[in-house]
Amino acid sequence: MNPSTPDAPERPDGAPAPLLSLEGVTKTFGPVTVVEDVTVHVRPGRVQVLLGENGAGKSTLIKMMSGIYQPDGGRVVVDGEAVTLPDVRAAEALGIATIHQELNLVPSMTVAENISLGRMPRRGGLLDRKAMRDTARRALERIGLDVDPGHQVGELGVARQQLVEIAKALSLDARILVLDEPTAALTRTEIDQLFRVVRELREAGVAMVFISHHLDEIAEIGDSVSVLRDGRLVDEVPATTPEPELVRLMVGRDIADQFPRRREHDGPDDVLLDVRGLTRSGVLQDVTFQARAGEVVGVAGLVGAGRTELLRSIAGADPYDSGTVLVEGRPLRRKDVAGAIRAGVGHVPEDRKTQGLVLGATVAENLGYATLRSTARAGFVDRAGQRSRARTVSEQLRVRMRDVDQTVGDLSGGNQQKVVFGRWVLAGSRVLLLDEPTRGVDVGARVEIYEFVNSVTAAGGAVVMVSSDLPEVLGMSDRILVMSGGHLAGELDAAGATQDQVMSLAVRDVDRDAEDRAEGAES
Amino acid sequence: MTTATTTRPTGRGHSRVGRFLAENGALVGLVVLCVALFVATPDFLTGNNLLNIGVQASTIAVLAFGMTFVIVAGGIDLSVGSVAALAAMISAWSYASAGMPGWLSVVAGLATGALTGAVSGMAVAYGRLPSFIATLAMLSVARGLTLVVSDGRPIATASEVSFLGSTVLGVPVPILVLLVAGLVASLILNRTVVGREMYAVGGNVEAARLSGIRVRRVLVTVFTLSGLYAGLAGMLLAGRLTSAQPQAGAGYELDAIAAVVIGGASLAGGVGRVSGTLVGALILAVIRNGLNLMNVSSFWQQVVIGVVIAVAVGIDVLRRKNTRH
Amino acid sequence: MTTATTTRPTGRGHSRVGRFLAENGALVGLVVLCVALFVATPDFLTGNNLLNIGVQASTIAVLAFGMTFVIVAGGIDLSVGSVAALAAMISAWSYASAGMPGWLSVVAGLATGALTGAVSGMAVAYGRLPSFIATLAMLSVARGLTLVVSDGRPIATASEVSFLGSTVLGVPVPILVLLVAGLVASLILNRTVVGREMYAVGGNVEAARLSGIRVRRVLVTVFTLSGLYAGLAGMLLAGRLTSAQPQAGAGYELDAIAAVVIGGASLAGGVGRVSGTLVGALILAVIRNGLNLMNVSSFWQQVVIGVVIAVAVGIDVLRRKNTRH
Amino acid sequence: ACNRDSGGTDGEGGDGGAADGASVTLSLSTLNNPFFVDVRDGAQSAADELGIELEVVDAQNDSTAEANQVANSVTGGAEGLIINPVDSDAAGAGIGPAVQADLPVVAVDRAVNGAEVDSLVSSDNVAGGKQAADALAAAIGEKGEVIVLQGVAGTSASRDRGEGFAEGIAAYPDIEVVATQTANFDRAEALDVATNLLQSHPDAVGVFAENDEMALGAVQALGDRAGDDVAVVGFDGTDDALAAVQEGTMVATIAQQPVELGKQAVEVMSQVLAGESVDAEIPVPVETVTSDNVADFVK
Ligand SMILES: Nc1ncnc2c1ncn2[C@@H]1O[C@H](COP(=O)(O)OP(=O)(O)OP(=O)(O)O)[C@@H](O)[C@H]1O
Ligand SMILES: Nc1ncnc2c1ncn2[C@@H]1O[C@H](COP(=O)(O)OP(=O)(O)OP(=O)(O)O)[C@@H](O)[C@H]1O
Ligand SMILES: O[C@@H]1[C@H](O)[C@H](O)CO[C@H]1O
Ligand SMILES: [Mg+2]
Ligand SMILES: [Mg+2]
Repeated sequence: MNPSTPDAPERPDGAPAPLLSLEGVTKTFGPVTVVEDVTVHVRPGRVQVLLGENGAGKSTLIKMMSGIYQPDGGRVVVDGEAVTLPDVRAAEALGIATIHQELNLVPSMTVAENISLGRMPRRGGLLDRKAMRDTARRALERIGLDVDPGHQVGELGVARQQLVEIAKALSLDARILVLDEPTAALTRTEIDQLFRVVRELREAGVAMVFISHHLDEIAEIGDSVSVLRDGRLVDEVPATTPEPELVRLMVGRDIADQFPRRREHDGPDDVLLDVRGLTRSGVLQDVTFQARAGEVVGVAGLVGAGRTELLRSIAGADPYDSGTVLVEGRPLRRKDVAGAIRAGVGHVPEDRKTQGLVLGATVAENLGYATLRSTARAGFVDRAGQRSRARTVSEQLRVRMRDVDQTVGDLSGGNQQKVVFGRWVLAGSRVLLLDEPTRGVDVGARVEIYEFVNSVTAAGGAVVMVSSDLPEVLGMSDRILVMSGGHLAGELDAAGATQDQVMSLAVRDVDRDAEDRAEGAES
Repeated sequence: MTTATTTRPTGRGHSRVGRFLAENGALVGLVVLCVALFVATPDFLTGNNLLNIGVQASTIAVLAFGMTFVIVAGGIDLSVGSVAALAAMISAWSYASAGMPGWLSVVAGLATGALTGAVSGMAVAYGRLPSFIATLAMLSVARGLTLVVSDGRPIATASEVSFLGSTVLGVPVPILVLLVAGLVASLILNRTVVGREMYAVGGNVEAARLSGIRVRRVLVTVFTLSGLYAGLAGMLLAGRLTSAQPQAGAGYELDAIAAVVIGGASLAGGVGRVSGTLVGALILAVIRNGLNLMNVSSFWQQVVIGVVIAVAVGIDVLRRKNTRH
Repeated sequence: MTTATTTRPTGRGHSRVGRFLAENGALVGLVVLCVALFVATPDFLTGNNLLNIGVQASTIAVLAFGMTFVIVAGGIDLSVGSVAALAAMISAWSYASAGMPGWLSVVAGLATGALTGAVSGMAVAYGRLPSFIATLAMLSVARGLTLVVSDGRPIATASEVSFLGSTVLGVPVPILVLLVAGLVASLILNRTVVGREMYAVGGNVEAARLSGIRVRRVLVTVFTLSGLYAGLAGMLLAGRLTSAQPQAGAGYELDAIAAVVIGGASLAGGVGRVSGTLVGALILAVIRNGLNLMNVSSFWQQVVIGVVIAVAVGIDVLRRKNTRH
Repeated sequence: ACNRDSGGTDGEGGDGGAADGASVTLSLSTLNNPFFVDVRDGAQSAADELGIELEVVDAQNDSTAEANQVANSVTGGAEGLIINPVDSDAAGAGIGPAVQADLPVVAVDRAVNGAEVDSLVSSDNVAGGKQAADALAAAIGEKGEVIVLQGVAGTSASRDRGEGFAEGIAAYPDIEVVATQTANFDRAEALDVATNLLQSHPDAVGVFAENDEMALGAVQALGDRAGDDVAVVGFDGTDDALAAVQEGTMVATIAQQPVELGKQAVEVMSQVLAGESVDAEIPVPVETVTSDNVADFVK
């Protein structure tokens, strides 16, 4: 396959000469070649999009731009000269800043410190805290994040952490900004804010690389798209290319329907999950809802609305002050994950890396954790059974991996996400609680996950799906609950609901909520 | 440990042998050490001396097997040396002073170990103490109780205990005990549900919890097993000396932890194997044996021991780095 | 540590006092302990005895200050006790045998500490040894060298060193040294860039690296500082006894680590404060002092020390849990 | 100090002439060793007899801990200090607070260097080492290879006994010390070290261990060979060692009289408190115990 990308720095359409180019780069890990002979140019005032399935090699590629990996073949060219980037500092010295796909913050440190990490200001040999706070405040303002720079990062939700990460990269004032799936954890509001900043930077002549699995974002913010498949460059096309065409380039086939929701369950629509008056001081207020057999209940809301807390409370991961959770009519004990699992609840948490997976363990192990005990004989693990079931499930979910003995931490993000899902397939969960289930998952894999959701409801299960991706909520839910400030602000029938309707419910109580928080901080 | 994240074993070996080596890197260090000693002193490679080494490794190895559970689950157990002493002392006391039959005194010793382990485990799991603190406290408490029970004097053990120090058909019993204890530990870690749960808890406690693993129960199990193994090590020590010593096992905790870490486990949790731990314990025993055989001055011995430990682990680190790319 | 993730300090205290307490939880334990001792024995709360406690806490506190750097950065330093002994011995030897002037012998001692620390640091940073192994090796090497240099005998120190054990205007010099060492450590950790980088390396080494922090340089700094502080502690030890002892500081590493952890640091790294460490060291000194004053039998003392350590940390854990909701 | 309130009137007991009710601290280097447990027992029984309140502290072989404990007991109102130094040189500074407070100080088992004490009740470790050399030489016919097991490096007991032994054994030209290794005064360690040394020196005919614990470890290592092929000499005269001498597995132990040491130390302290003058040095003899005289020592 010969990439059709022009290697010439100047293009006939008048595109400016690239600030940074990867020329024919190759990267191997042990026996596997994950990037092969790929050329990408990053030009000032342009947003170069990298598109590809999970594991296509996008992150690997950008890590060669930011000094984390060195190419095994080919070269990195900056300002027309071949360079080596032995470490992150070297890349930063050339004006390259990167927002990595996985969060790279120090949870125990403050927002301000994280933003200045690696280049804290000094005065008279000592740390200049004031300058650091000022830098942070400016960076946060720019991205529109309203948190105290002295706040500990670990206490923020994933979305806010992502924004801190973005603020950090922006504060570098880089010439070349690399963004690896920055929008995966964000809701529309924050995405708008981010894109506003990206446009400003484009005006200012910054060269950018942007990765996202949300195809609509590509046309919105990108200029040109490099499409990768299996580590090779398939084509470079303008960002205005229609979505179906992009999908075809990327997965090598057509995907007819991005949200293939089918409600096929024809049994009785019993209430499977019954949540009554769930309350946790300051987080959840009197949340009551039901999910019936065959139904997907979507939960939308702004960042910090309490959606994650709701799912965690139901799943037994967090305690609550009052309320009841019943599964098939039987109450669950508070804060008892194992009990919830036995009752048929499966929980895909918000962040696979910190809550979903044991990264150092194998795919088979990770798939089997929830069923380890139930399939055991006299306390001994059913090893052969667990492995063959793991194989079946990973095939079913099309997890891309060498074999089930591969370390899960070495899989691409989307494939990791599928492994977390697979755990509940194995457990045969009837009630699935999904928190941002397709964060960082490519279009193809996303459809596979949706099909899995369909099969769960077809078999008479119920799914509660929290997502910040509104098209997903609208496209895959049968019914939508909107949360705001810890309580249910309203309910919509998915058919015919619009993004605007959801948003207006979601922001309805936000002002009041902000006031509450301000009061809380004073007491 | 800060470096742990970068040195996670990859297990990328392709052949079976390659894989075994990749997973038991310290073995290379052990072999290098043995060859060096064989060259340095002919006494080293005699059948008799190899048996000696086995016997001398047995106490630390058994402690380290127990420690492997704890470290795999992400904790640390500083109390093992003291618990070994307490178990031996309670056993000897229950035989000599409380008039228990010999076999029951063995049970009493093992039970003492398991019980103290369980107490540490509960302090960690339910009392939420860092395991370093809980077991440091137990180190002090168990040693104090040993002294209280014994009034600071050795007590002779039952013949059933002394049997553990004897030789049967030319094979020293401590070596048999070591092998059985190692096999059982390996079986628990690799084949049982709770064993796999230990890896999950040590690898990512939050993911383990959200998968329905009862983390606290796993923690209690882990420390109870460590205590039980410490009890067994105590019986070995007492058996070899035919008496329970009040100061027995003092400082052994560092040796036991070292054996586990030399064997490739990470103090960050989630990684570790019984076979590695055995190699670690053998490395320690071989160094000491070799230095004795070579009659290195006892002052310099400590210097050499330190250097050899660093080099043995260093070989492993280097080897891993090289197989990476 | 498995529990570390669940007990991350929240720092949600609202008032200044609340915040201080939230950040120095062990202080509550210390206060409870002091009140209990005051009730139990009137000798406890005399000015003289409080000075005693200060002096007695000084060595462990200084070692623990140095250890705080290492633990904050996610490592552990087992060598501090031995390094203290080596530093004191080199200092005494360079005065007594090599004829160095007294003040220079002090410098020699401190330099010895820093140098051994740097060696451990390089083994960790560049040799990629787990810090447990690198510093366990150094524990052994430094003790061995101490014995070699001294030939196993104590050596008298220079009067400049003995000054460190004396009293000036009614205030014992060790207490002054403790205060200055603590202030400097606190300044480094809170106010310097490298100090904050230590937290970053311990909190998330990958994030630190990706942010362009020179992780290896930070690690070397951290162990060098720990060595320097160990050297200082060695001079204090020698000063108080007017001689460098070959077995000085043996086993102090566990006390120093305990002080840091009691003070609220996590062995997982990224968390820890000098003020907490000081409280931890004082708790240890107060327990021992109190038990002496109350004439508790020395066997039971060890039992009580263990229980008190567990309870002191337990109070902190409980308190944190309660302020959470 | 614990019964101070019930004691009532004896606050100034020091100058009252009678030691009765006086509170005295006994600071021991360690109690993890039967030898010092015996010292304590001897001291305790003498104290009980004389009506002295004896406060026992254990420095766990740490000179600094010892200094701390001395300071604490001075604060706690002790009227006299009996010290068994961890290290003789370090104790000079360590007893500073007691000296400043004008407390009478008696050293037991090991001397205090660099400070004046009222009396030293001790056995002579250097002389004991020489005696051990003689006993061992006699047992092996004054010729052959011998092995030495050292105590904790850097402790005065190990130093002095080692010195005495080396001096003593030098008088026998046909005896060769083929290996000197430490087993840290510990029985278990001695078992391993002796096993290893016997591996590399199969012809060794004698073992000198710097204490009985290590000697018993060596006996264990020798198994049937103990006493028959290889002569083991220990130091201390602990119960277990005396039993071993009786059984013939050890040929000799240099018996200190720990109970006697403790007892005499308290008696001397009581005399000082009563204002009587005492001898600066009170030697408690060390005796070579062999099968000939072991019966006199076994309780
Ligand atoms: N350190 C590594 N060791 C071995 N294999 C690796 C390593 N890092 C990445 N890979 C493999 O390289 C391939 C490309 O990974 P990469 O992270 O670049 O994918 P990606 O395109 O960013 O995917 P995603 O959209 O899921 O983020 C994957 O198959 C992955 O498993
Ligand atoms: N800035 C903040 N400071 C402290 N607590 C906050 C802050 N923002 C949110 N919270 C708490 O977190 C709760 C909900 O967080 P949660 O993560 O469950 O929300 P979410 O809707 O899932 O949003 P996210 O997208 O962040 O996951 C809020 O109700 C609030 O109590
Ligand atoms: O005299 C004692 C004993 O011999 C003991 O075994 C070690 O320390 C010495 O001081
Ligand atoms: Mg990626
Ligand atoms: Mg959420």
